Amino acid sequence: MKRFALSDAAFDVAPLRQRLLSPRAGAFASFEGWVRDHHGGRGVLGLRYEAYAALAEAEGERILAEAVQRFDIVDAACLHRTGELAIGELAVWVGASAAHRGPAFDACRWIIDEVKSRVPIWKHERYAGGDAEWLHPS
Amino acid sequence: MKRFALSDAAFDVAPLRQRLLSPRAGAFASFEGWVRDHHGGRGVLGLRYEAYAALAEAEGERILAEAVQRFDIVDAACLHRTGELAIGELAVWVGASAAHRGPAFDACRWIIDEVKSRVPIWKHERYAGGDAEWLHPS
Amino acid sequence: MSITVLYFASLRDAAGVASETLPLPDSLPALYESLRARHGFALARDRLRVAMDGEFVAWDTPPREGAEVAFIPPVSGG
Amino acid sequence: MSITVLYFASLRDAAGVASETLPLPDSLPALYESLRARHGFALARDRLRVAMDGEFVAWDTPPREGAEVAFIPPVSGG
Repeated sequence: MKRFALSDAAFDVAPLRQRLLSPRAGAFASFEGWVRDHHGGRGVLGLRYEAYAALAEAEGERILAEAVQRFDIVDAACLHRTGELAIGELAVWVGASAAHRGPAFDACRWIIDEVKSRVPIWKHERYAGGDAEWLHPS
Repeated sequence: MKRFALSDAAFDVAPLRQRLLSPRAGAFASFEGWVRDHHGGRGVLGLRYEAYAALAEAEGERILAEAVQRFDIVDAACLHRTGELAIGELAVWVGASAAHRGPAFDACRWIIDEVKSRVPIWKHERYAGGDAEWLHPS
Repeated sequence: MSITVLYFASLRDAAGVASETLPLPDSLPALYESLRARHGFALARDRLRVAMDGEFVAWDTPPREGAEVAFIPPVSGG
Repeated sequence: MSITVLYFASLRDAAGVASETLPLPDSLPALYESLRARHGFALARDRLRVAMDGEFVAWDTPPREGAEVAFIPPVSGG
């Protein structure tokens, strides 16, 4: 079963969470990234995510497999949007289930950090001033 | 608006999450405690949560208000079950929204830690061997 | 001149009742010790917190006439 | 003897195309430097990673005939 996926349309978090339910798990931590109306002091009108899909999916799977090795968790999953997103829309979802809350939190946070630094997805932001740009953080 | 509540019946997490959505928030961290089928090496059949409701609600509100002061978050909420719960049922839910993921994670974890140590709710576990006990951790 | 004592969790099981009305005691520690002796509570007083009228209070708070007193064993929510 | 180069994000905007087919280059760094000069890419090579056929590879990996090469600018998902 794949743990990482891209979605070019809005998605519901309930079935993602449902897949991680387990009688062995007493703890579930999740993270959601939502499109914010500001960035670096500028008003943001909307954004677009572009992915190198084949590599993003492979690298995302690697991150999730590493998380399952690295932390004492039952399972974990991540889904990332691509395409045009409006303010308030869900951009990324991460969930991790574990017997105890420490590893669930730690894995969830590690996964989103790794996804943000390693998975080939790029954000194109449109600003209130009419300009737009690709974000390539250094 | 109250941020902490007790519920004597199963509840859905979607409306709780919905209340924390905000255009200012780019990050949302949540935690769920589920009833696990084991504890300290013993098989668990089910459990009951009992609360001193008036004090639990007051102390829960205090924790959530402290979290909003202590962390750079937009808002946070917590709901805790009481009564009989089966394996896999949701016992507690915590959510925190923030501009950035660091404070969202930190607040969410701090809230569940404080709730577990300060709010007058007690767990009565029934074990596979037929015995049962109140948990009063030292 | 009386108070009401609420029992929760293992204290309620040991007491066999959820609450009882008692004469106004001299102090909260004296009240707990007398109840512990009568009901056989396993928990020593230093493991408990105490609340009066729905608020945590210090153990040296004077008991108030008509108050609702609750002894709070170590909690296990979450 | 050719390869296909994929462009993403600011590189695609600068190149004006999503991909192009080019003669097999001597090396991946030489390929990027020639494309950077031709398309005016703002990003220096040390800020990029490189992938071949859907896998990240080291910059000194020899370009393979028929391969799909992608230069990966700093990512900004999440």
